[in-house]
Amino acid sequence: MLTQRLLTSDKGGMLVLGLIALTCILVPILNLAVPESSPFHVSTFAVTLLGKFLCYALLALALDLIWGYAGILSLGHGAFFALGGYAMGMYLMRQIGDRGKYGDPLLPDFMVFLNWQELPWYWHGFDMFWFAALMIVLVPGILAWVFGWLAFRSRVTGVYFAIITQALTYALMLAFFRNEMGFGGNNGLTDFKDILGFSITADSTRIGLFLASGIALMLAYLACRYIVTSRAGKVIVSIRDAESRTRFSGYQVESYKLWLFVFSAVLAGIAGALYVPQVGIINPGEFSPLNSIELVVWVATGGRGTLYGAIVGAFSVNYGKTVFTTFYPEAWLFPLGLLFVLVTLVLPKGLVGLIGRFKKSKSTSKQEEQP
Amino acid sequence: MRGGISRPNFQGESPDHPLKPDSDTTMALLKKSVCLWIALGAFLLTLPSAYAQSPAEPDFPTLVDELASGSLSKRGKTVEAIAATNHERAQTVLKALLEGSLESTRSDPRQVLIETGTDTYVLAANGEAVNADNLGRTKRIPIHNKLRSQIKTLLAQMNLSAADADVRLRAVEQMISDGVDGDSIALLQQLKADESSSDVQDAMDDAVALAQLESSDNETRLNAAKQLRGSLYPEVRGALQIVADNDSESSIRAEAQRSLDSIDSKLKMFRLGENIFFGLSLGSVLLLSAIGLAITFGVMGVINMAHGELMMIGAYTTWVIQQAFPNQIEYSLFMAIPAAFVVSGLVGIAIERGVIQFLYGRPLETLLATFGISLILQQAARSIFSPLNRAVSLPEWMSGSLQINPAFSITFNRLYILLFGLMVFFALLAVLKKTSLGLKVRAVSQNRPMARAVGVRASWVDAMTFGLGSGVAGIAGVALSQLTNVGPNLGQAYIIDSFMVVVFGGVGNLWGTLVSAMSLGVINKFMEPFAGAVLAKVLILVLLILFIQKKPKGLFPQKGRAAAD
Amino acid sequence: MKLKKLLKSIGVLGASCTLALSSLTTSAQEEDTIKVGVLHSLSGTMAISETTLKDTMLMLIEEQNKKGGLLGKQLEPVVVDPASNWPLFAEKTRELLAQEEVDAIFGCWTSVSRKSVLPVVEELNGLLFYPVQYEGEESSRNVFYTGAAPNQQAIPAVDYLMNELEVKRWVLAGTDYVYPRTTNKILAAYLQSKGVAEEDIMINYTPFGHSDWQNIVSDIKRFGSSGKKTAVVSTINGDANVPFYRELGNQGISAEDIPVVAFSVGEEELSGIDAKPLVGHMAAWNYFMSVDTDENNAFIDQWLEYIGNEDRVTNDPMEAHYIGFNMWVKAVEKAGTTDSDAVIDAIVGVEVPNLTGGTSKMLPNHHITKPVLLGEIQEDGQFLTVWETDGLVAGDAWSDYLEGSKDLKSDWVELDCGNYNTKTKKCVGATAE
Amino acid sequence: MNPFKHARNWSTKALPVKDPNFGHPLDTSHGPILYVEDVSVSFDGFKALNNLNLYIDEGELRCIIGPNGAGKTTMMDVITGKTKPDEGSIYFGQQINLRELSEHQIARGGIGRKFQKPTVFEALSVYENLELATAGNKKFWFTLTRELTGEQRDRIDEVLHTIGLAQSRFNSAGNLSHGQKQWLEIGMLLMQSPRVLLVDEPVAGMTGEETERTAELLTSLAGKHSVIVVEHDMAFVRSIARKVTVLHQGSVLAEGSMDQVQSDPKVVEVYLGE
Repeated sequence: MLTQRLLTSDKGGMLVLGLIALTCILVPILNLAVPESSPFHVSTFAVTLLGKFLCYALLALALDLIWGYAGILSLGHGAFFALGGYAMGMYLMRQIGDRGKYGDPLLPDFMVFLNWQELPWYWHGFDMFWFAALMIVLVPGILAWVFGWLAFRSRVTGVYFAIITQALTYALMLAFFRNEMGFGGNNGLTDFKDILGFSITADSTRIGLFLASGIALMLAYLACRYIVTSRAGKVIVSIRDAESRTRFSGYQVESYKLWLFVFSAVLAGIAGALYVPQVGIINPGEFSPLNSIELVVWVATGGRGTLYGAIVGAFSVNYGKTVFTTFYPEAWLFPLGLLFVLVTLVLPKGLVGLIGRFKKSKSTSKQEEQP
Repeated sequence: MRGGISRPNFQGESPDHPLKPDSDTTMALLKKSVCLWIALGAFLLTLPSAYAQSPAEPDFPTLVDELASGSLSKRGKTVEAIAATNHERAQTVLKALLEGSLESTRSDPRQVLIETGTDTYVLAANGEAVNADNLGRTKRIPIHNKLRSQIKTLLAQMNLSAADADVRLRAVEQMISDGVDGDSIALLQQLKADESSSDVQDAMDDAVALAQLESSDNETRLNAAKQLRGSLYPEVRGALQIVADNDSESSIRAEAQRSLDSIDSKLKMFRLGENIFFGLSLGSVLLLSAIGLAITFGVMGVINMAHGELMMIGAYTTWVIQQAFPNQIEYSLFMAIPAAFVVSGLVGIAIERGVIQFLYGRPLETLLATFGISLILQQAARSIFSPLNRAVSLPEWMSGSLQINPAFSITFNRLYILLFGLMVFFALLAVLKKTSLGLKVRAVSQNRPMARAVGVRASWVDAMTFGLGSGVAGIAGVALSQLTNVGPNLGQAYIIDSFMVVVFGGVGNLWGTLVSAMSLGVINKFMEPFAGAVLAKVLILVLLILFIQKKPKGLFPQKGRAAAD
Repeated sequence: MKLKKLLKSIGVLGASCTLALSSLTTSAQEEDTIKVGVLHSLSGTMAISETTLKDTMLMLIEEQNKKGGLLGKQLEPVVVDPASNWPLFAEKTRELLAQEEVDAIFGCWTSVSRKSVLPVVEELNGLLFYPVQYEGEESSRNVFYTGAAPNQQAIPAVDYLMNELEVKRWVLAGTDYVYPRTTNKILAAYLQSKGVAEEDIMINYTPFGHSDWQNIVSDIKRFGSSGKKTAVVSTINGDANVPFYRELGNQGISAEDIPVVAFSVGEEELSGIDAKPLVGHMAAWNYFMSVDTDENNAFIDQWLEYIGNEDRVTNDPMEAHYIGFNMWVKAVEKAGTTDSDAVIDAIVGVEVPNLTGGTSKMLPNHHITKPVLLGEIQEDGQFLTVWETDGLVAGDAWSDYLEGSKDLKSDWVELDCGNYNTKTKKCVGATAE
Repeated sequence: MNPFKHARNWSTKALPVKDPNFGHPLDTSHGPILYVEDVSVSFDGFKALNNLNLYIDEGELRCIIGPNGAGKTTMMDVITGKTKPDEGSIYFGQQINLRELSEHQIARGGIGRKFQKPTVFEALSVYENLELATAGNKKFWFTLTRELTGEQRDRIDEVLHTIGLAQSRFNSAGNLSHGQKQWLEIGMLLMQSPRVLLVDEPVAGMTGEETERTAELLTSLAGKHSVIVVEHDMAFVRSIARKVTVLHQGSVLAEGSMDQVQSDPKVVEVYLGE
């Protein structure tokens, strides 16, 4: 019953899930079991790269949930991502212990050379993973709740909402740049040693993180499916299409938006937390409004309003980016910029929509395809 | 407009006219005193070199040629010697040296020339024009700070008797900052007798008093302290402070303290004025960068993420103009403004026709598309102009500051940009309110189908409106080029602030934009001193976010049922 | 039936996906070249500074190849664009070392990019040559710091101001990030050790790209008008400088009243500025384009010819790359292989001529010896050297003026340790395994 | 002039209602179910409503006509809580003060509204549209976790038949004809099982035959519910109207049977005046 509702009703989603599952099985084997020499070996570089993409995909999923379904465009989702990342980063910093440059058992290096005498209060507890994990969920969640409560209650919507979310992430970026904040200023948090006792550079750890990201993504996908296929999901869609009608049908639109926004923020936070140990650094740059806009573009490219579209988008754009920055280092911004324009102009439904169109034209030619 | 102007690089009167008498009688006196004093001064200054050189002073031309060669310290001595000759061209040569327009040929014997324009030279010694072609590569005669301040001092002493009162005033002030000694007192008192301008006289009094603060005679010191009450020269304040802290005579200490207090109370007032001006100036920058958006975003509902890049284009246009007319730097801006308007405007129209026209009513899509465009424009700037910043030079009249008094001055570029910002604003207001385009724009923005029905070519109006907004962005770019870097990243720095300004002011309301820009500027400037630049900005953003919660439609919302849904 | 089709398609896509992977992971095919990684941002905010260094590297490599390459092999540059995005720096480094299998990387500009690259370089045991002046407080077995450490730039500059210009009051103005923070802390400590009073030091931090300097400059003006000679030591970064100097100029502060000594303003930055308001202000570097030596003139001519633009300039980080590259070449020849460990052992002690007439030497702490020059900015955007250290200064990884670090010592030859605590007599932490 | 003026028993003070849906049964002991008293609304000076008085009886079918700008839509906005009045009071039954409630609370309370331009959720199927409108707990967590109950489904089928869309239940609402959309929207109102229906121009742009069916539908609804119809189409109004209220410049111009109002000189003047 539930599986029917979550899965078989959307083929594309199942396909994407299947692929992710497949990579989660194949990649570790190809990376660990298969010898370097063999052409089928997947290098650690590819693993970390894929791991990064998985986190991005999770982030895109989170945005698609509120933008694609509730029509709320947040240009500040990078902020939740970064906050989750910082929470994880703080845990990793505490794990370094006295292996820092200055060998201070308690203080991270950047605090030592800024003459901090003792650990700021908000750093306490992050030496315990469960606490960090809790914060990864709570901090973005609470911020989203407060912000959303203010915004939705006063019916800030559409463009205005987009712009103030942008202001939010911008303000956070400036704030985190300040060294007084105690988050390492511009350099952020880096030089991590190990996570949960495993060396962060060990291939096995990387695989572990990779798997964690993959599983997180799949679970998140199912969770999102559950929401959008529930009655609440229909309400959310109807809010997107005819907000006041929904109101007059007796729904408190604000609370729906709010809870969805919070959930999405939490997903973003988790994505950030998984991202940091794999790239090995978190710094205020992650708050930059540009990142958030780019994120929107991933979703738009993949196809907003279809959850798996977001995943497809995140993968394709970032893969393209990796390739371009390697092969056309001077000019890669041109294709990227062009992509944004073209997607909005000719692919309002994104790549997924394109495939759909292609499928339809095929199916109309072959009638028996019809279910 | 030369009224009380201090230039960053010291300005005497223009090099090509030497001392002019204002009346024969004073002239004679002046000449006498000047010779006397300069000889004296030069003697004192040049004691070491005086011995080094032959008793018979080398004549002016030789000295000038000596400038070309030898170490910096030797050059210093030569400079003093030149001043001592009191030759009529001495001042011109020294000024040229100071301003870096004194060059020497590589050929032997080296000729020393003054570059009067691009590739036009005159002989430094006698001012005869020389043919630039057969000079070969010339090389600027370098000087360093010590030498610079030395020359300034010398020039100041010469300028004490210049024709222009302002020049004399600067000269006295220069002496004050150099520190006044016994001989200068004598000279100043002498000159003051027949000084025409009261400002200069007051300055001279202050200078004398300043020197007298160190005198051994209590009476003199006391009077000096009195005299200096309310004088705003920083040096004076410093000196008084010293006296007030550790003078032997308690009465003098008290007097000095009183003078200090009177000075400080004045200073406080001026600081307030200064802060307000700073705020307004920042506001004007915000206004300029936001006002284009107020049209494209406010009136047309297009979120133009490429707005910043349109400013960038305007700034680059300024640079191109300056490259095209290297000799017209003074007027370059007046050429750049219309040029930038047209260029950015056309680019804007291209964007509108090419992309935005397909996206009306989908503001969020315009955001994505224009963001892509902004990336492309940035990279284009990198490919065309290289990623390096471009040097846009300030015209003379843009640099320097309007000196209201030694403690309070308003920088010209800021002042002009403030005025310019307001001009643009009101011009735009007029266009929207008075012209038929404006009428059509408002019609289309309020009710597209209706406007069509009454025969407005909506698409044409859209293009024009967007072009207008973009053009204004270009103009803003010209202004920015006078304040900050001209490079591919120029636009990035301003885009978010501009959106904040528009939203805060209330979309679709130009007056709102003006008010919000100015108030944000002033608030920011009053926060900075205690919050620090970064925190001030963060606080403002937070305030903005909270404000929008309270009044989602900004300061001056569009009212009525139309706005309701 | 439907489900079967679905599974089939998954299978197909899975295969294609693995293909995509292997396309990602195609390891560099064995050619007979030595690969050199160039890791400089060509887009984004840092492109303005880093693109030049990319070109410099390409020029140096081309030159080396003309000379017949290295160990009889041609050098092959591998250029990537980390796009001023710090995590991307780490990713690209991994790509260069793991995929392209380069033998050395020349790159990074900002501290944060170096910090993000560092763990990867150490993990994969690569070589990184870092050409920019930096805050010190770091020493890695795999990184060679060819830019200036604080004691090769800041301290000598302050000495000059103190002794030659008798400066009594100090404004330490910087952009709010780690380099200015550390440098200013070092300077403050140093000045106080020289008996400068607390109230005669004013420290001020501003955000990146700060463009509105009005009241900061007028504060400086006020601070400077106390009768004591005042100077500004500026660690203000890149874009914020133009508006800063313009404001100084317009508010009538000339270099004779309050000189500004900058550590981040070089010929390249000046080439993008109308230099008029800056004339007379100073900068401390280890190299000036105006230095008149044969090596330098040769280098400049070569550069202008390579870049094909008479107006381009050379600057300190370019020299750093020049030195670093030559040191690497020498070390490789000495070791007879490009293998990292061999090169790391071989390179310490290697001496190559720098462009200012001396010979720089690679020290056991992986910093190099450099001269320190103080120049005054001229109208043409060049520097007039007004003072320079007699002899070369050895780079310090750990500052002697900071609490945490003054007991630390770095020596990769004797101690094989980057941060050896001379008090506790042990190698703190474990930077590189 | 107005027989209902102050008919509401003022002694019983308004109850502080949070969600009337779960409050006590609506008290209509004095006849009217809806009291609109001395209500005024203005947008930048323009008075959309000018102390309007209106009383709707339980089960009544009331037609409201009036020239453009008479304030018909604003009146609906005020009743449904979209616009808050500057002054005046609006009571639902004896005790529920609508001014204190927000749109969704009023809707849950039993006042349904149909917009001038048919607004259904085009992305969803006909069935889902009705499903959304179904009365019941509409809190986020509830709708997230619970499916519809059996009797709710039956109710939907019932309504599907009432509005004659039974066979197109799975079609997406976007593909319905204009008329069908109108009915679907009315159906959605019915799903809320409201006490009062506000219907704004139901037959605008309908074919004659569709209009007839709508007329039947509305008349059949009256009695079970109080129905307020705003309409321009005089023929239609005549065909259904028992009692007609004429609005002009934000206040009631005339009230009574169709014939009465049409013979009223003021009304004639207003309409010819246009």
